[in-house]
Amino acid sequence: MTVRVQEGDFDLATELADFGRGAGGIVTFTGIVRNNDAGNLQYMEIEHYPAMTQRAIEAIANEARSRWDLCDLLIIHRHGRLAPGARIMMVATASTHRADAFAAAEFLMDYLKSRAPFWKKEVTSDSAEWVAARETDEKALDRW
Amino acid sequence: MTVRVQEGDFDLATELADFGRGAGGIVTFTGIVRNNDAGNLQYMEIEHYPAMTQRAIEAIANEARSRWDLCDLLIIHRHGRLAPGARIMMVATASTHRADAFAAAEFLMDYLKSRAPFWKKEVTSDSAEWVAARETDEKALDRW
Amino acid sequence: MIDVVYFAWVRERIGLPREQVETNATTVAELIDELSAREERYALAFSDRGAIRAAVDQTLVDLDAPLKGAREVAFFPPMTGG
Amino acid sequence: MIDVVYFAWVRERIGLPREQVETNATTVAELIDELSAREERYALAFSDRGAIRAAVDQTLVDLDAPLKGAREVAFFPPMTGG
Repeated sequence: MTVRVQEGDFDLATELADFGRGAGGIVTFTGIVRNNDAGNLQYMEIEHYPAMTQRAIEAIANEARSRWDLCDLLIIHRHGRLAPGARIMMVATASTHRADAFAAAEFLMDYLKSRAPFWKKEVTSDSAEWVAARETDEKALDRW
Repeated sequence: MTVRVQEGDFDLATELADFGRGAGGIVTFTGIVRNNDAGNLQYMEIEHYPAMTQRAIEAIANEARSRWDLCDLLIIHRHGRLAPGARIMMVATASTHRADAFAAAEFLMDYLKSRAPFWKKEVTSDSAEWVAARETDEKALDRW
Repeated sequence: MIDVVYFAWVRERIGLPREQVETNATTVAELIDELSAREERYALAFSDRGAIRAAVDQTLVDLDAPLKGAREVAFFPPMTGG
Repeated sequence: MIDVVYFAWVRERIGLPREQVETNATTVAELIDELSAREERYALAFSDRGAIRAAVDQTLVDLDAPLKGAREVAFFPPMTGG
């Protein structure tokens, strides 16, 4: 199991080179900074709570491992300034059963969204606004 | 949209290099040949119906595009002899909404399992057996 | 004349991958009946109809699908891709 | 003495990322009450309790959680990672 919080970019191929040996299937999710509707996003500033972040993500990861039959699990989340098109984070899950790999990856995403201490600020050419949490993100947790 | 049926291996990083520009999230599933319980699998032989395969997969892909909001979609499926640990196939979906990317990837997998003309034969040191379709694979289609 | 193609264990039991068949069958099921009446190996291959899938001109169909105008009919077991 | 840390717009409204606080509060909510009574900027930051999340010693807690033994309390808006 790998959990990393970092400022720098990551490379999917490098991260997956030794990932999930013996598994029958690997699911990955990669989150990418989208431009806003106005198309004037300069960057997304991602703040986090360094003393807590790693521990919070590991707790989420352990919960996923207890619920599903996983051979391997990887979570990387970046912080700092990220331009449109940049990778923000990724999760990968490996299992002998594809349903487990899919469910665990979705679970990790839902929990990382609402339970890991990250906050996004959208900085455009003429404003800087904290991204509001969406009610649907909180509701997404109810299904687990 | 890319759909490819091929004998040769593929590389996730190469396939994803230009995939899903403008998307907020990318989901991938990679299927890998697992050894059997006895640990004596020599290879999996994957037969397909060349005149039909590409068309059948494209129909599944188009169904996914009509059901979810996807920026991009990729399906690669191999045939021929594949040793334990080899990649069999992959799907990738890109969307502005992660739920769409996840749902479409699972839908594609469920349909590729039961509706694309591939058949697996498990060749071990002392037998060669066609893999039986599982009832659960057929039932998995009911949820869509 | 119609092209009939076989895959996986259907192909192995019948012992050939493809053949041309002269038939008056009007549905896929009737074609199976005709083939099964030919020889033991066909009867064996088609003995469990529930385990037989068919495609007409490269499109999956039910066994009661009509054959009118068909150029190629394929028979195979349930698919196991992915 | 307890370390109190702030993130995102809670940090911006209060105007500092971290401070040491002398408190007799027995719960997180009581600590919010004390801080809000101090100055307008605290009152503003904590005006919508439903939008405030808290962690005690780096573990998420409800606002009615006890403070006994706590070394670090964090206040922040709902998280928006992923």
